[in-house]
Amino acid sequence: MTDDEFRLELLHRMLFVRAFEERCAELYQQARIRGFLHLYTGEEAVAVGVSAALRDDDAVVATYREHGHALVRGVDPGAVMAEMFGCQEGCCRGRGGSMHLFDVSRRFFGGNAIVAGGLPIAIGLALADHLRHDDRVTVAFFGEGAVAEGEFHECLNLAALWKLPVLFCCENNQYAMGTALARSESVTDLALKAAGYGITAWAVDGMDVDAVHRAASTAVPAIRAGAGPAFLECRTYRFRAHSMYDPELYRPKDEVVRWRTEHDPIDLLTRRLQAEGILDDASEAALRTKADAAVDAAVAFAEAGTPEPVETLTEHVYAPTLGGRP
Amino acid sequence: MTDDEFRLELLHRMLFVRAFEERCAELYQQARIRGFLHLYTGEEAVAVGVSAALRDDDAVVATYREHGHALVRGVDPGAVMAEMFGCQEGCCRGRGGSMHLFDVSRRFFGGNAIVAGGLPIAIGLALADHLRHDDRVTVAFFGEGAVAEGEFHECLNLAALWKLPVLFCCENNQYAMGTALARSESVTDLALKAAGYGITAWAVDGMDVDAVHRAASTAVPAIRAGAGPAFLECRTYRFRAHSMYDPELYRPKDEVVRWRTEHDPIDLLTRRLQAEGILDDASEAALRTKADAAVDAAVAFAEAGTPEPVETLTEHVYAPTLGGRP
Amino acid sequence: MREALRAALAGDERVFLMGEDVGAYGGCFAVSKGLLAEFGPERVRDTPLSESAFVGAGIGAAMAGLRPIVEIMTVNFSLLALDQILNNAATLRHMSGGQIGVPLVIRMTTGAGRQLAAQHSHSLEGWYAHIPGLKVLTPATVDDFRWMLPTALDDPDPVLIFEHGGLYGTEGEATAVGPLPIHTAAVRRAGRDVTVITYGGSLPKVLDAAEVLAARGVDIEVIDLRSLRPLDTATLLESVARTHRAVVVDEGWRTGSISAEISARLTEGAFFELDAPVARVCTAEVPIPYAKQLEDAALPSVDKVIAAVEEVRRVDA
Amino acid sequence: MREALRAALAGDERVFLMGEDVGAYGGCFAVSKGLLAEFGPERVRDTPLSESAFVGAGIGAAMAGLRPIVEIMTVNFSLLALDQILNNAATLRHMSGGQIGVPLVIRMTTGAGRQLAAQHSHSLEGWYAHIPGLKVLTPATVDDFRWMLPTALDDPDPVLIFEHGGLYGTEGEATAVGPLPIHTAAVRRAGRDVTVITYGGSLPKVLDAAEVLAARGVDIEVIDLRSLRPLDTATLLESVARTHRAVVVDEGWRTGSISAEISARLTEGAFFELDAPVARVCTAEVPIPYAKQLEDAALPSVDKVIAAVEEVRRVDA
Ligand SMILES: Cc1ncc(C[n+]2csc(CCOP(=O)(O)OP(=O)(O)O)c2C)c(N)n1
Ligand SMILES: Cc1ncc(C[n+]2csc(CCOP(=O)(O)OP(=O)(O)O)c2C)c(N)n1
Ligand SMILES: [Mg+2]
Ligand SMILES: [Mg+2]
Repeated sequence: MTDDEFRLELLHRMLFVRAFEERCAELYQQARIRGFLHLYTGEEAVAVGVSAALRDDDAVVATYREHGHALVRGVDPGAVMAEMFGCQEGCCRGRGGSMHLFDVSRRFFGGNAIVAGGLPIAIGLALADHLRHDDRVTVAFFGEGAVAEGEFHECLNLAALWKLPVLFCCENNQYAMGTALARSESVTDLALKAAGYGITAWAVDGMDVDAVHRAASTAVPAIRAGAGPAFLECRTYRFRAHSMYDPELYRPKDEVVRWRTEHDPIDLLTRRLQAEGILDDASEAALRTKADAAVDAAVAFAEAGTPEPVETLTEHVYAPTLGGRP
Repeated sequence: MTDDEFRLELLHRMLFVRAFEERCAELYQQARIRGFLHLYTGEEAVAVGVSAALRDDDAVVATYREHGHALVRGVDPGAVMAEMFGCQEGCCRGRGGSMHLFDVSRRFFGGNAIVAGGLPIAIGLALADHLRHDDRVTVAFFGEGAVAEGEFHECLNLAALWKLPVLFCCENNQYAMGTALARSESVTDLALKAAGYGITAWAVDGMDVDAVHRAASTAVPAIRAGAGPAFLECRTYRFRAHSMYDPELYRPKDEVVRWRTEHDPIDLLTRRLQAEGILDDASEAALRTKADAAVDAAVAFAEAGTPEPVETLTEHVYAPTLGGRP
Repeated sequence: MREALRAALAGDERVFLMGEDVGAYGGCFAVSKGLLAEFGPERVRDTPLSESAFVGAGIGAAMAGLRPIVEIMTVNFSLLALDQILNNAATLRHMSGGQIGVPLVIRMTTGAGRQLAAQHSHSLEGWYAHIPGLKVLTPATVDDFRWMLPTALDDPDPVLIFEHGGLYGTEGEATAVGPLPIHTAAVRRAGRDVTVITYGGSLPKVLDAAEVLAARGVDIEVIDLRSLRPLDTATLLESVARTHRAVVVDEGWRTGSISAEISARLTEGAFFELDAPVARVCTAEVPIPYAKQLEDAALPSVDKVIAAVEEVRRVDA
Repeated sequence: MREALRAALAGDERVFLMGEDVGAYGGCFAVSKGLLAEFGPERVRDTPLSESAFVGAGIGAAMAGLRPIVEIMTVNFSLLALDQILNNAATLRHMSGGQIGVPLVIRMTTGAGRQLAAQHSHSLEGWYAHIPGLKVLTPATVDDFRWMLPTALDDPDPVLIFEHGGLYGTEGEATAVGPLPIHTAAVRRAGRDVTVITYGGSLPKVLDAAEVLAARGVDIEVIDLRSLRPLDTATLLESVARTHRAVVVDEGWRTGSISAEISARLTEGAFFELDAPVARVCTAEVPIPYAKQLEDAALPSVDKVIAAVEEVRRVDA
């Protein structure tokens, strides 16, 4: 892939994630998707930029706002949608839903709905690679809200102490539900926290996929080479409510409008690629059509799915082996 | 009290704590004291130096290694000893034992045996003062092992964010049970952790009671005046085993000998006061005798105590009020 | 609940509310909407995501004489604060030989039924009821949502209030006009044939089942436990002495649920009164699945309650 | 236990041991003494005081195909890791639709009886048995200490092993010569008159009581549960069908203890076989006090077991 093709692919992935999320919002209104739904709209550049720096055998751990991460990691979009429809064709047979997408074949390890709860798992995946002398990297995505959790600190320390191959990718979208960062951290420069553990840290514009990808492309190979963990703060913004229940009382409407109009990661890359002569209107339209078509296909796949049968309720609690009587 | 008298009093307190602890060790051998027993021998300068900077209405929260803190805080030595004898004259009626000394009248709030578990309580005591606009300070003592616990970080952040009147006093005796600091923290300069929260931090020689007292005397009034929390690392060493069960496989014998002979906080102050002409042999002997006599009195008080009656077992689980049927 | 919180804050200076997003966000279920504006950020205190620290801070503040209401957004996150709850809140009075009280109220949402999947659907109130030193309340009616809180705040010991997420939508005005006792179970429907014991989110299901059963000529007595610790065993025994049959309905996983404790107590206290073994309707022993059909199959339902009642009526001693 | 650990490390490269002071210190109860020298610091891995992170790391490493043995020094500190255990270890297989297994073994010391007071004397194994997705073992004999571990390590799901602190001093050689099943209860003493069900640290007390009772002509059957989850109900029912009377002895607090679950199951499964209600001998509902006389009074004892057996024999249906 040429560099130009690569960047067009980044754009396409962002368009696809955006289209997928917007469709999810519609399906939620129609009550086809239920439970909690946390959309990634506005933050696409983070997952897209970081993931593009990974190898297929690297591992990813994410949060409940993880559709984008799953999709760009290559989890089948139809299986993701079918999951949210509660179908047996879902990537987790309907048991996980929006917040708990998994695909071991893509080394995508969730989908964790406890804030900071995925971090120890990432540490463990990396510890396994370290013990087996595998040169794989594990990326843990988490929101800036997680930084206040004790677990975050325990994990940074463990990773640094044991020189584990982990990239801590903080998606600083400035709010944890309704809590602005300055109301949850005494020091809002998150890279300083990493420094307290001797971990190399970068802060990048998380709306600029090129910048995110550049930073990740610096960090990941170093981690792979044995330099120990790194910390990447991506400054971003969520364009939508925290979840579908949120009346957004905590931030001014015009702040959202400003971010949407001035800092949209898709607009930014589109304009840049146009300016660089890599993208024209026709090819942009083609990319959008392709993204929409992929979402249509995912929805069609899910629509055609079969609800996971009630008879399977007690399956997958324990492995079916060993003749154990649970 | 003149300055000289004050420093003689510091010496006396250290002697008293030392004598108390050594007697505890004997009583443990005789099975008069049971359970876990963690002695403070070697670390006396920390509790003595910090406590001397406090007002009577300030609050103290400590760990399971807290006899010294309780004693210098003014908890009755007889009641402490009786507690370890399981007597009704004990400061906690025999329910707490060595690890859980409390005396509300001295605002001594334990005695906490979960590493880092006392820190949130200290935050809460300070929050209460903050909400009531009381200019009291809460001191939380904890070992350097606690720094790895997530709770430590949550508490530093909360205290800094809310500008609470807390002094975090880290007793860095270099080992957490058998784990040397460098094997538990990726960055062993603990003051850096505090900086990550914007908390003012000092590191002092915890074997030098003058230095500890000076640092605390700077920190405490600032906290009292509303400057927010401070962090004081006292570098010290425990002369004895972690608890009475510890075979001490993890540190060389001569390391212990070196600390005992070269860095004993009592020797240090004794020599300094002698050099300054404040202490002569006779007055030193008098102080030691006084300390021993106080310990004798405490033991005698405990010996004369009555075992807490078995009939009271279910008391003090709930308050006896409200006519609730538990 | 909002009214209860407002009254508590207005009525006692020592009361303050603390938790994640209780202020600017208005509370996860809009429970504390408007309180920030009324009482200010010191007394309606948003916290960072630090469950252990802020629950522990509530303990410390209570020790110092304040009356904190700490909100843990949902029971699912309370595990992060469990050390503080079990090792501090529940033990301090005892360890200190009675010197220290912890007059703390901890509120949290509990329960399943909204397709929130395995990590967000726990029903652990019965589990918390295992811990000496705590009190565990489970309001199920508008009156209890409104009037248990002041009693809990008056209590000198830590009180945990578990509010079932499915009940926030309950319509209706409180009929009680003052603080309600928190140590007694309530008979929500008198009946002759079978005693059905439940609490919290399962109460509406049991009352619905009672209607269906009544139409079939089966008259069940419905007892709302209200408090899981202490458990008002006397009220249960009194009822079973009349009906001779009992079913316990709760949303916890079956093994080790509070229904096991109730079954054991009824056996201990009314063995010779019982005409059939005490039956349990609990949640299937699976992490709660997301898909609606699976979640419905996992949880207690009106049909399962009816079936259990019919079953205990079939057995005869 | 040390022999079990050494054999596990020697026999399978995927196995490693991780926890606080398992290495340089030699283990809190000298359990892992010598293993560091033999297997090195990568596989006998000392951790900082970060229970949540290192237990979670064990989960992650297990997901990746290793076979970690994580030691939480004592159950008392496991509360700090409970979120990882309940929300991750126990749910991952289910949430992922069966894609992920967590073949993790977590060992911890449990129990009271050594005057360690309220924060260091918990018996929470029965509480953990409430959680679907986990298995909970409670070895009580030399054989089980030696030979449950390999079976647990072979298990594709998370297994918690609770080792009672009072049992480390047990003398004797293992008589078994290979891995033992972990899902079955064992009859430790056959008897006719009353079934006494127990596990872990209470087993020696019950066996002592059996001697005293035998001298009085009362012949009790002693069942060692060995596993609290799954519970081998079949073995219990089979015994009760012969004796018609049962006593459950466990060191948990009475309300909500595993003995409540056993009582409920026996009632459900053997109601018409029982000549007396199932009795429970549990720990008093107090935080465990330090003083010896108080702690002794709080815990199950030989005398209390004897009294409970005599009591169930007095009752008659
Ligand atoms: C331990 C825990 N506490 C509280 C919650 C409820 N909650 C869900 S998301 C969220 C905000 C998290 O914010 P952040 O980490 O910044 O991620 P974002 O949602 O902004 O992507 C909260 C409080 C939770 N899921 N887990
Ligand atoms: C949460 C927790 N984990 C483990 C323990 C067991 N433990 C007791 S003391 C201790 C070492 C603590 O070291 P440090 O904080 O440095 O204090 P020190 O004993 O050196 O004074 C450990 C691991 C505990 N009490 N609490
Ligand atoms: Mg955020
Ligand atoms: Mg130390």
